[in-house]
Amino acid sequence: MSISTQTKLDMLRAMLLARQFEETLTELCRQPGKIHGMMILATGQEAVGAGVCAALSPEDVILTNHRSHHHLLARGADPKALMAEIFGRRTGCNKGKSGTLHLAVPEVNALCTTTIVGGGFPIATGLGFAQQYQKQEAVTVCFFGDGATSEGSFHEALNLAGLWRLPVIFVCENNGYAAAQSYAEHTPVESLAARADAYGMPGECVDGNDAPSVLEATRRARERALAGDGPTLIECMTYRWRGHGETDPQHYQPAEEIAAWKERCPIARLSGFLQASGELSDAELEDLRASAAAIVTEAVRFAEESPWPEPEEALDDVWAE
Amino acid sequence: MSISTQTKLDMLRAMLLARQFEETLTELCRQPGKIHGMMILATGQEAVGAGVCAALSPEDVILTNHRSHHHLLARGADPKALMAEIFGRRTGCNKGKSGTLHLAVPEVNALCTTTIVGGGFPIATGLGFAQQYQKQEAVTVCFFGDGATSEGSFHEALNLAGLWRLPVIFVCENNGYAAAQSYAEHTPVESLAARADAYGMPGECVDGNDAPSVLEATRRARERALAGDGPTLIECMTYRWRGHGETDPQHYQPAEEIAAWKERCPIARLSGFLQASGELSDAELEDLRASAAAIVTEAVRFAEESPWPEPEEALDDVWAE
Amino acid sequence: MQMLGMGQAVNQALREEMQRDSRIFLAGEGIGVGIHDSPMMPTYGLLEAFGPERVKDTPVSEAAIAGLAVGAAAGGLRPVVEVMFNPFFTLASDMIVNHAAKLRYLSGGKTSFPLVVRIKSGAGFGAGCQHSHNLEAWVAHCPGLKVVMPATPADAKGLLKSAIRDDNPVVFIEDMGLYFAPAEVPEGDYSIPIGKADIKRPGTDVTLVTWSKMLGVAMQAADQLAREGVDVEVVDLRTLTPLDTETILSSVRKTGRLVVLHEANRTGGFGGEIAALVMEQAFDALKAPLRRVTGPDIPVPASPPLERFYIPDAGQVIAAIKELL
Amino acid sequence: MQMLGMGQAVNQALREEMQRDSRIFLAGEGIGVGIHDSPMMPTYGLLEAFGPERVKDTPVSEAAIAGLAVGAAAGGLRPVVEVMFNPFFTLASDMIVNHAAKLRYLSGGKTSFPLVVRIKSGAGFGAGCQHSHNLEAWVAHCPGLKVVMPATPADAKGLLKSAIRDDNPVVFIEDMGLYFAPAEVPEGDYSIPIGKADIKRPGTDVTLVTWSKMLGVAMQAADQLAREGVDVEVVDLRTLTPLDTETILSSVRKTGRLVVLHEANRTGGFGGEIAALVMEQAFDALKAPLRRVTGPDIPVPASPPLERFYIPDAGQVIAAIKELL
Ligand SMILES: Cc1ncc(C[n+]2csc(CCOP(=O)(O)OP(=O)(O)O)c2C)c(N)n1
Ligand SMILES: Cc1ncc(C[n+]2csc(CCOP(=O)(O)OP(=O)(O)O)c2C)c(N)n1
Ligand SMILES: [Mg+2]
Ligand SMILES: [Mg+2]
Repeated sequence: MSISTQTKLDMLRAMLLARQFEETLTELCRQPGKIHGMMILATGQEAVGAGVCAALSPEDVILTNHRSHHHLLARGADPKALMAEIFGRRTGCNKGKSGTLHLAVPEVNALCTTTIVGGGFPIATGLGFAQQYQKQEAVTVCFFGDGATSEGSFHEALNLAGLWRLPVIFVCENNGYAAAQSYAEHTPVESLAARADAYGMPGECVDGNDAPSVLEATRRARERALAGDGPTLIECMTYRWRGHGETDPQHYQPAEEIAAWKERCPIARLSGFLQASGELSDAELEDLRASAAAIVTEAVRFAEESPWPEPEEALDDVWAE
Repeated sequence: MSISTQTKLDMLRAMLLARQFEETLTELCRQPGKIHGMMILATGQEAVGAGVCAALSPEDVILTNHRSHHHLLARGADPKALMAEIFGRRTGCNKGKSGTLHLAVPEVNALCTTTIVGGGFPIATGLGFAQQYQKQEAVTVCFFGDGATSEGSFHEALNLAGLWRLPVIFVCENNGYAAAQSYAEHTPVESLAARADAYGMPGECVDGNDAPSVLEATRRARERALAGDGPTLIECMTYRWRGHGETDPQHYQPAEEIAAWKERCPIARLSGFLQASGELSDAELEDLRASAAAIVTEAVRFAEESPWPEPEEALDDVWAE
Repeated sequence: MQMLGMGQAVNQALREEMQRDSRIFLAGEGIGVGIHDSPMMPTYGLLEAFGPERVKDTPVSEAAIAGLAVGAAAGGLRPVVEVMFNPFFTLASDMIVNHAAKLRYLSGGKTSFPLVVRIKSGAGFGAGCQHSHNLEAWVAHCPGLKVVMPATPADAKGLLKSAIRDDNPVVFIEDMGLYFAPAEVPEGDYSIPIGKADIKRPGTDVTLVTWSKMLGVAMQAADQLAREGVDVEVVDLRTLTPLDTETILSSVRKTGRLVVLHEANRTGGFGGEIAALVMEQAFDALKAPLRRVTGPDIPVPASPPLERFYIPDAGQVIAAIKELL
Repeated sequence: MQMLGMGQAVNQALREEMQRDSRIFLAGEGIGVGIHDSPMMPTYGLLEAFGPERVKDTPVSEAAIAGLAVGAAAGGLRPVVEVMFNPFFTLASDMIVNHAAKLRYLSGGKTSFPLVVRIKSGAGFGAGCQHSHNLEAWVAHCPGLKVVMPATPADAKGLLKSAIRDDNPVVFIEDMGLYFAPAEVPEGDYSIPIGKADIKRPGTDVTLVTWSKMLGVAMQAADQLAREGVDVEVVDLRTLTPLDTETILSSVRKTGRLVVLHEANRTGGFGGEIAALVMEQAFDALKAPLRRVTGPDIPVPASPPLERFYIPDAGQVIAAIKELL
């Protein structure tokens, strides 16, 4: 399977946007009173969202978690609506009910998002089951972290997905940490992908900072799913540049470790590759950066100028009519 | 490791007692009004309880489930107190609070029993942790069925036990069914023992109808645990001769399948072996049978003659003082 | 009219609804091939009727079953899943409480989760407290979930239809004791609205609020008291949330006296909610203290005399009512 | 006297108890190495003080953590485990409700499970309903569990010591909002009995029953009303089960009026239990209807104005009390 220049540029664009979006959030968190609640960023992990989403078609469903911005932006969610939600404004994609942690964007088939670690697994099997039941030409992607694989729901859901051959792609974003706990402190085996064996599904480990590798693994898994061959577990090896959240001083992450991974920046990697191959000029790269910056500036402006919800609006949206 | 004649005879004795105990319960269930509630028997699976318990020392702890009679009898629980509990009498080992489903016999280090399928896994890690923490020369055995491995608790607990190298032996009694569901209908991989890989612990599959094999596997696991090398998963392949419970008509179990497994009766196997090797005479076997029968008769008599608890005794035993 | 146990009534509702709407599927442990061979059971014969695509036997995985429902509902289906016994609700509770109930709200109303979780409940079958633990009060404390607890087969059929047609997650709790007590059930399609209590016996002297299997105990007590000249109004809630406050309040405004009867443990039971409602909104009408008749604050024991002690009976209800007169 | 936030008070209790009894160990997610660098957090510095044998950081596995406590307690230890946020209690609930609470009863009293489950709870930190969901009413509905919910750092220290020394499973719920409000805490060893409410402000006109963080709201309302000549008695439950019925009842017998204040959702909240208790046992003393001031029946929303709307405030309490006078 070859990857078109267009697709590579799309991935780069998605990564630049996510990076810009989240670095701006880092800045905003330093300004007192701007952002309320937790702020959990995926800076450095952008290739996972970009690579996976580049392999999907619009009918496919994604299910993400507390660290979702890069997934949702790569999937095409409106940055203004996301930013406004993060700011808690009425114009946010979830009217302020969700905040940054459970951003749901059904418009791009991110039907729901859960910040219960491991909560996505069983729901993904349900979404995949609905696709299988309705004979849809579509798959479900479930994004999760390495820490989430310690939850019982991982096991129950992967067992069921393997048993029923559901069209689900389980995408593990192994960033080396579950909050302050390093991988080796929470899991006694070297590879999470190898756990796929226990569920009769293929497991694949890819360089999660290389968007093309992520894309290709996802394409393979998607074809398998559409052919009726069931789920796949993809482990994307990546790294969390920032703390678990923006208030985390990251004491437990060795400085050299962070530095080494920054050397492997997924954006520099793809842009460097595209420049080397002549698919991207310096000027074009600058344009892409500028356009990402403009989009984020506009999103922040939109969010800041948006009204707060009225207090009583808290009462809405519990019940469907 | 060799197995002494004495140990083999002990295993045979335990199996004969369990068989007699449970066949008597089958009979009693046919007599209206004798037994209340569910009746779940392990007829045909006796080698698992006998083989495992023969490898343990008194300090070791066992944790069993809804199908517990053969484990508890092999462990040395008083048949009278068990029978009285099954009859719901005040003299039962749990004063009628438990009934047949959650028989707890702390006297033989069966500290608690759960009929929540999968409930034993996390508790076993806790028991193993207590042994490790207190530097005891003892292990914890967790008995469970093939169906229980579909619970999330299996995964969480085995991950933790593997991570902390807890002295726990996870003994899967794979009898081919989880209630009415056959193994292949609930698990998409051929071997449960292979799932041990996912937790960094050894997994071993043994003939669960051969008590000596079960004993030897348990001994190996126990030594590993005591040496600080952590948990082991042992899968004992066996078969449930009767329905899930005594009211189950077993429609889903092919008659030939049942017949084939009855050919592989664990008791006939061990007694035949002992007779062939000259370790057991016909007369001695008859004695063993007769003594098992006498014990069970006495247990039934004891239970039937025991008083019911007074209704208000229901209020006791909730709280420790 | 046909005489059906509640299991059969549930079965009929499932059958008719599945015929009507192909988006409905069932999932649970042993709901297709089961260990029971009885036509009194709620999913009896449905596998044969609708095939393994729509009647899904699952592994022993309560969280996966509940999550299957959540995801499938988001994906356009209308799942009806079963929790085998009420205590196992704990294992499914993250999916039901943190997901089914909240994800719509979290989306700002953009998604909905039309699913039904059927729970088999109730004491009385000798299996002890890991199989018998009435937890309806938990579910009723979760905004985003509706809680239905029918007391008669006819109500069960009509309420289950409404639950299946509802666009919200509905927890539908069936007391297994009712499976084996046939009563009249209308043939064919009808539905009973969620959120409407039913006065099963009008009366003037005291309001007896109850639900599920305890309705039978309530009616027995009321019949007995009628012979003694006491006229009890029996209000069968049928739905705990949304609660039909109007029916409760107008009954108490009429009788001035309230007894609440439930099988669940006393402390923290839903009886407290009824008490609070009445004390808030019908205080002036009250002529006497409240009495609650409930399971005691103990786990459900297994032995027959102990378990009988646990389950409230008509004698206790009669005594409680007499204290108020 | 030392001024400590509730997290620090909890920390001090843990430290002193761990020094006293080597059977005590801690387990939970991020309780050792954490993402917070603040001495205001309850387990700050304990890993350094007691080492990784006794302060166990666990994988993200709530059922395993709770089960670890159950098994370790049966095996002779005295575990204190943490549930990071109250909604995650669902994931641990089978172990706590079906096992910790019931296994002693099921054994006929032969075993005991001396363990503490600390749960961090409360709305107000902008994380939304999957992190904020007050579920104390669930736990209080489970015989075999004690439920402690301190409102002040001093109470937290003394109550946690009692919880750790108790031979029963105790669920100890800490509202995180209280971590950052220092108050006086006695130095050294003292304990406060479980099952005893505390009158935080004596008064004659109305009884205001509350617990945990809402005590602050209650005191604020009482102070304001005092200036208007209304004398409020504030009863801080401290323990939900076993409930100190005597203190509640004698207060209501004195004042004749009852307001219950809790942050949890209204329907099915523990306020109902207080209402039922009073209506059963102090009916004749009542001069006015009940008022409940609670979180509304919605999930906790994330956006600041919406979340503020969720959390009960003194204005609502004052309005409720005025309705009764
Ligand atoms: C059920 C549950 N337990 C604990 C948490 C708290 N928590 C939030 S994120 C997180 C770590 C998750 O690690 P991982 O899955 O690797 O994802 P990452 O944060 O690294 O992206 C934890 C423990 C939670 N949100 N839900
Ligand atoms: C959590 C839970 N879910 C479901 C059940 C009902 N149940 C009891 S035994 C059983 C089958 C268990 O199968 P397996 O683990 O293979 O044990 P076996 O009965 O074959 O010994 C089921 C589903 C239960 N007791 N607990
Ligand atoms: Mg991670
Ligand atoms: Mg089995």
